[in-house]
Amino acid sequence: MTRFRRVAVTGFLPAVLALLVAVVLLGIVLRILGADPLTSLVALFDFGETPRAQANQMRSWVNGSVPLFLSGLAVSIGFRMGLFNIGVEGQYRIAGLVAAWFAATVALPAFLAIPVTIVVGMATGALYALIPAVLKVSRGVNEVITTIMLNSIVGGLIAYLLRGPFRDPALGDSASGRTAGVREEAWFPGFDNPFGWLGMDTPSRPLGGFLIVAVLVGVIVAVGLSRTRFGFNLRASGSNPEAAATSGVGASRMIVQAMLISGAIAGLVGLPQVLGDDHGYGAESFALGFGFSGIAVALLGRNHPLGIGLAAILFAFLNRSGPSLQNVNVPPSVVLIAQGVIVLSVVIVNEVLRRRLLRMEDRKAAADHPAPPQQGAPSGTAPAGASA
Amino acid sequence: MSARTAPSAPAATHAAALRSRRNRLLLLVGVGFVALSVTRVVSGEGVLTASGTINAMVWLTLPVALAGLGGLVCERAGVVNIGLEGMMMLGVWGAGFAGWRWGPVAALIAALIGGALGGLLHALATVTFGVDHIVSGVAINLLAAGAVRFLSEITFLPATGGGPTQSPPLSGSIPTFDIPVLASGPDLLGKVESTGLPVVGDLAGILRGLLVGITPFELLGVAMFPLTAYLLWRTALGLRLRSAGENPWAAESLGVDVVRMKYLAVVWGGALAGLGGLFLVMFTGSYREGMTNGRGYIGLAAMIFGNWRPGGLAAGASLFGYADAVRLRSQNSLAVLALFIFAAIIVIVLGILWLRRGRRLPGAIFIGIGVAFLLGYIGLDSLPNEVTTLTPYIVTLVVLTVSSQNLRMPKADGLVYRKGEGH
Amino acid sequence: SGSSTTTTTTTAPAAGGATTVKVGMAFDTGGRGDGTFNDLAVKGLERAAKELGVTAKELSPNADGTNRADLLRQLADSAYNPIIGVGYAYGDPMDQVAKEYPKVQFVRIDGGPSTVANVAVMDFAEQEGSFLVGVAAALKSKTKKVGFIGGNESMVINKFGAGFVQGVKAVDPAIVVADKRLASGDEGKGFGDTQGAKVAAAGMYQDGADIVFTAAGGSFAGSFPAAKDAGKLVIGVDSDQYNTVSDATWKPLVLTSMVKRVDNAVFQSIQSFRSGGALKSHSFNLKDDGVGYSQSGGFVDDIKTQLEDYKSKIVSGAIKVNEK
Amino acid sequence: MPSEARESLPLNEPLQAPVIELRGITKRFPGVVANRDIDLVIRAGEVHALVGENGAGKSTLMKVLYGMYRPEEGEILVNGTPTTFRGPNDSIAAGVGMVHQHFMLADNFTVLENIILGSEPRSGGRIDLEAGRARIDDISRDYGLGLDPDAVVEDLTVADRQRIEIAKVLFRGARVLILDEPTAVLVPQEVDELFEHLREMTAEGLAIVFISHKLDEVLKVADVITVIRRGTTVSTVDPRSVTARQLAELMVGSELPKPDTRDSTVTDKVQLSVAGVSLVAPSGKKILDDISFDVHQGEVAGFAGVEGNGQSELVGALLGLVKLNAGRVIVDGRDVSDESTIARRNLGIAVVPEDRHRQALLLTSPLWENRILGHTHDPRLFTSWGWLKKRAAVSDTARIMSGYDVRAPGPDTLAGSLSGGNQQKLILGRELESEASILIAAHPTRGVDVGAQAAIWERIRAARAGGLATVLISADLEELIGLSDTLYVIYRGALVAKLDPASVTPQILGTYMTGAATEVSA
Ligand SMILES: Nc1ncnc2c1ncn2[C@@H]1O[C@H](COP(=O)(O)OP(=O)(O)OP(=O)(O)O)[C@@H](O)[C@H]1O
Ligand SMILES: Nc1ncnc2c1ncn2[C@@H]1O[C@H](COP(=O)(O)OP(=O)(O)OP(=O)(O)O)[C@@H](O)[C@H]1O
Ligand SMILES: [Mg+2]
Ligand SMILES: [Mg+2]
Repeated sequence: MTRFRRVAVTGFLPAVLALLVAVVLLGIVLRILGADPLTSLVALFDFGETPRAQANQMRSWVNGSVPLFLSGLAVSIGFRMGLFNIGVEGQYRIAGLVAAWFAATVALPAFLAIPVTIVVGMATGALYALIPAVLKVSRGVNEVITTIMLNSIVGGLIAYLLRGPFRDPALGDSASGRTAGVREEAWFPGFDNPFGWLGMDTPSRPLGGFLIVAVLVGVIVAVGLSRTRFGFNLRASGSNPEAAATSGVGASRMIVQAMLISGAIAGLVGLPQVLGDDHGYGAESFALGFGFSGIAVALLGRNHPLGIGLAAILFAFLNRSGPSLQNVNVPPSVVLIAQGVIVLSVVIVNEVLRRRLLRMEDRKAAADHPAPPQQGAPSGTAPAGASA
Repeated sequence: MSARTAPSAPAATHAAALRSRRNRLLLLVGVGFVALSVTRVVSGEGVLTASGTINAMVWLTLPVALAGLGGLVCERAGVVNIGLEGMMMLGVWGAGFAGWRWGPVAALIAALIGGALGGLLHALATVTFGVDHIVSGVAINLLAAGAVRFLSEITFLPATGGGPTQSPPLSGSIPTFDIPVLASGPDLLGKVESTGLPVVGDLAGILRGLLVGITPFELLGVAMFPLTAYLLWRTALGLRLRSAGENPWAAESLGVDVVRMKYLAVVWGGALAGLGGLFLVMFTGSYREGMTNGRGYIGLAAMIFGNWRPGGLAAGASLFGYADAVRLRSQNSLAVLALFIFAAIIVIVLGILWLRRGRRLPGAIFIGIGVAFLLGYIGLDSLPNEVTTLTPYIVTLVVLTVSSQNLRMPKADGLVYRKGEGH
Repeated sequence: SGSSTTTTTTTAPAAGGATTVKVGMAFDTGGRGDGTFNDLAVKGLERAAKELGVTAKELSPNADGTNRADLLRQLADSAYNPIIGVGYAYGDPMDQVAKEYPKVQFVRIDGGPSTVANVAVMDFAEQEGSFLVGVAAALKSKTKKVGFIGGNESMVINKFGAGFVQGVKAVDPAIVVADKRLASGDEGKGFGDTQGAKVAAAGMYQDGADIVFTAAGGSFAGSFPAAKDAGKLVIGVDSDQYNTVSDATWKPLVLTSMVKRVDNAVFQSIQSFRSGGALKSHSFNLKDDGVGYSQSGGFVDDIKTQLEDYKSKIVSGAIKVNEK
Repeated sequence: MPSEARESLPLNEPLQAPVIELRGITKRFPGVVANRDIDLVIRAGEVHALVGENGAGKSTLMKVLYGMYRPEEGEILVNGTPTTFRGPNDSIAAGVGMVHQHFMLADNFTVLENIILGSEPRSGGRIDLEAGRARIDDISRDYGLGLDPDAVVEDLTVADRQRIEIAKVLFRGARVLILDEPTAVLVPQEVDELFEHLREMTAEGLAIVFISHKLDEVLKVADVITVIRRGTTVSTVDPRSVTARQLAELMVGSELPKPDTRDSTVTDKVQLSVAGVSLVAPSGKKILDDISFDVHQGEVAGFAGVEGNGQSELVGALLGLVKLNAGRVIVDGRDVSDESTIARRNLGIAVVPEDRHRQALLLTSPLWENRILGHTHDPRLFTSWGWLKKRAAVSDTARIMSGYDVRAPGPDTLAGSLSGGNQQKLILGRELESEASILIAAHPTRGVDVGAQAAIWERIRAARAGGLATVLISADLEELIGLSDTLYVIYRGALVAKLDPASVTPQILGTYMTGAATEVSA
């Protein structure tokens, strides 16, 4: 069985099949709702009447998939290492705040402003992820708990920072928490006419340029995992820590490194909004929840960057279609249900197919190599003293 | 070769071991209580041991603890369950709906059913289809979040007082009673508590908190712990269930129906999580979206903290509930600040124990931390609201870090089990 | 309110029909039927539909509220004008989208000021209304102890708290006001924390407070059972909770409510847009019935004269109520 | 050959009636016919041995008899009446009990819990622990198993676990005992002891099926021997009428290989030196007790010892997997005591760990990834910048596979789908190919059939001749004696004897290994 066929069978086939399953299940849900499944499913693909509307919908679809992708990527790094980093939520929130504050207060030459800000964000996320890593390595505290606790704690931490040090000095003390506006040179540029080549109108707002960063990070992670020593070590100690340790890959070190990388990527999740849209961190409008949906995206994408990309696009598509569904009297909750149903059916279908595949492999193994041929074993003569 | 010991002796030693374990437990509880009393007296924060606080603690603890207990049952059978949050949501919604339509008892039943359904789904995915446990759990959390909103939209929205995020109030009333003489009528404990005497007053306050405003449902919830522990550790069913979590292939080779055990455990666990949800609804008298507010996860934390044991789990959950109660009941941040003294005493005692065991470094560290807490109490005259609102999380985190972590999770926990594929 | 999420109530203006206005409304998370804020907005919208014959379109954000800007864009793209965003969370999203659609009038109900020309912020002088219910609490309290429970420490909630305290102190500086926040800073989780509200309220009642004012969104649902157990009183918020409480047995617990006439704000915005086009930001206060105290149940009839007295003083500016 | 006769049984003793008869059993796995039309007759009061190379189908046949697998064809007769086993419950009820090749014990459970599991004595809803204890004490006394019902399995030696497994079977009142490779992990004394128990049991009319790769043991204990090759019975023979050599020929069509190191290649250059290494458990128990020894180039230093006496920890100490309380490890004159595992491996330490599944393989990864595991600094596989040379890795894997006779479709096959012997050969290949100067090999041929065994021994000999310094840990004493230049005995974490393999027998070794004798000769 070639690698390619393995990927095909374990990767795409399940996704397609599962989507069909999911669609059927959703149809049933919609029936119960009293909505007409068909019109609803059509509404999913309703991008609006005017060209402008369609362009905008495309934009929000693409934009929406970026943070989901980054978050999913962050989660998957930990997952590849057998670490369950629930903490992406907290990591990207604090990272978004610190990056916003940095970009608002520190003056840098134009060509440096954006890259440095991004680095600051990543570093913050990494540092916040370092806490659970250290606690796990030094005290053996389970990372699931620590990251959950740290997610809750980050809220208060941000509140404190936004009241004190990071608060926009220009704000009246009764105004709600917000950093000063990000300096112009740190504003992340976008694409004015991203869908022109599709013959579409220009959206009312440029498409977020952070998409490039996301793709870049995705490629780096993909290559890094599959083609470098570090990536191999990471996967090895993920799939069998003891064997990895015996072969020289220390678990503790890998845990710390994996969490650092995971946190660093998490640090990117909030930046499209902070640098691209809001140009600042507003306590009331900074979007939350990507950390959790990222877990689902990572699992749906089977922890592979490409899969995560597809999963993120799918999730973003569903999020985008929430309002369209409301046009046909389908409540937005259906979107959540859809995402749950899809994740569950994808993993189930995938699991079933994977078993099939392994059996095929065994069969092939046996076919290629029928029982051992008779071969004279190299024999030693008169054992030295060893006689029973 | 192995030591050939007379068969009778070890039994005794085992019993002794258990006894010493229980004794150590009692000692710890004792120290904790005295420390708390001292703290209360020194800081003068009556709220720390006020019966009202303890009573609130019970309500805040039960949902977390029951979710954790659900997780414990699942993981003892080898199924990791981070779908607890979702199962709890289903339980909460069920309780809200049935409670509104038919009253408290129906709410109880619906909560159990709601959670159990979530568990059934998890079992189907993980046991039958061999899906990764965490994957399935996450999916269930997503699914449940959507499902309850969706169900609310088709049931509560049309009803007066209901909406897509909230149910109309429970119908019927929940019977509550106080323990006579002690907690009502002459209310002896109440009198002692009001004296504010060290130790005695605190003890009275704590006891009274546990004895007033009891509902049969609370009793049921609390009873789940000894009951579950009994079932798991004293019955054949429990032994087989746990064997599915320790070494399913061994169990299978002795004719144990591992699949059935796992199904049983996960459905049972889901039902317990749902039961936890019941108390959220009953406490405030109606369903509200987002009520679970991460308690499923916290329950999981409590379970790990408790080393997959009912006793430890209950302790962990209570700690969380107590911290939450204190920060909500206290008029200002001083009560929370006072907890520094409590923490200091505990940590220092632990440090001394380490030293007595000849372990200098940890001992020194612990005592250092303790001193730091004391200085903190003396130095600070108040805590920012950000800190006080986070007390329960910070406390849990600190305790996890200082408490030794030689955990013993079930050996086959989280492994995907396929019949006849053991090695 | 029907189970449908869109209403297109068109009563074509019979005589001298002005062009029908198409109002777009984007809700806060929780959406239509949340029993408080969103429903008040709906009330104003329905009134506008009835009296002004406008057509309307409502959209709710997804559960985590990450697509607010998209909602506004969709409404704008479907040629709705004006577009009303309910809740302060529409801050940044609305300012951005408004810049993209300079010809569309955006209206934000509640929240901080906006620098964008075509965004009109309709906020409320919560401190003034809270002042009055503070006065009511002070006059009604027998134990000389009252309590305030806030959802968090955000600007809006602080206005509630500050006004309430000033009102109480205006009557009797000796009265103790307990102040508890369910969450810190601008954290939203304090608005759905019924458990927290109940525990906090119960605590206040046990410590002798006999009236508690809960300004914490949905969390108020926790204060009622606490009051009921303790046989004490609450002060409602936003809508007149004497009429809106989901449990009839709670009615007698509602001393009064600090009503925030979101419905008026919505209606008046639509009305003046229909007649005059571009809108200006406005803070709805006691003067124009944007805020006030409710009298349902007649629990404050006996002190009505004092309340009205204070009210007129505030309206006339004789009393200045601070936001903090 | 006497063995062509289907049934050539000792005629001098009266034939017992068969308790179990397997007729024409066929069992297929995806791609494999594990059993093909197998017949087997098991009589009360006799020890019936099953021999055959790896993958011959012994365990599968026994799992069929134990009701764990349903055969596609064939029938099982219990006391002459055809019976179908729907699961272990049925076979247990029919008086069949099985001790598995790989222990089937829950480590966190007590001996008691492990034994009663599945057939718990009850009083009401509760488990009647007392009854269980009493019952186990009886069994333990009757067969001298010496079990402590309340000990936690985790803390027990393999020999103890062995006895627990047997107790499990007896507890269920089995009349037919299946023992799948029970002696693989026992020292001679323990084996003899086990055989005594077996005798007692057969004397009481129990029937015993005994599977082993150690043919001399088989000849010693068996009353009847059935040879299985590639899933079918090739013959049933009388132990008194065959030699080990003949048996081996029946099994693999070749003669029985013996480990044998011929002339010494030991040089005087010390390659590995261990000085005063000690390791103490948090409980204060000494796990490694002041261990010192040197291994020269071209020397194989064998370490004999009952499992659980510190061998694993010794390996850990050499690799730097555990934090030592005292002592130094010197590789090629360089003190590596404070170096990381990877640093040591890069200095030329190769490892064949005792548990290949847990410590040496990524079962769900392809073979070529398993080949680079632990060799990520090999310039043939990675650039100095840490880039993986995938094509090179794959081709190198193919080379090793052919060189070491690893039977699998190709480098892309998943390691998990290989049989134990082939997995072991791959591991040995990757380690020896790394131009290491030191090899640490723990149980290199455990559970590996005679054919593969010979190949592996051959490789180790060759490497030794090439100047490799080898630390060999094994429970197979003949292997130790045959391959080693120097023999150490490790007992309770200490080296209690240094012996000359030329002048030592397994029995002597055994006395040291069990602490019966302690003195350091030379
Ligand atoms: N009959 C019982 N009633 C109440 N609690 C019990 C009972 N039996 C056990 N427990 C509680 O359940 C937990 C585990 O009990 P026990 O110590 O018997 O289990 P164990 O067998 O030692 O655990 P493991 O199976 O992990 O070895 C402890 O918290 C103990 O307090
Ligand atoms: N569960 C299984 N699934 C698929 N194939 C299997 C399974 N169990 C055994 N096999 C295959 O069936 C054949 C017989 O295996 P079995 O374990 O019975 O051999 P064995 O004689 O016990 O070998 P060993 O001496 O190594 O124990 C082998 O080819 C093995 O790969
Ligand atoms: Mg085998
Ligand atoms: Mg076998």
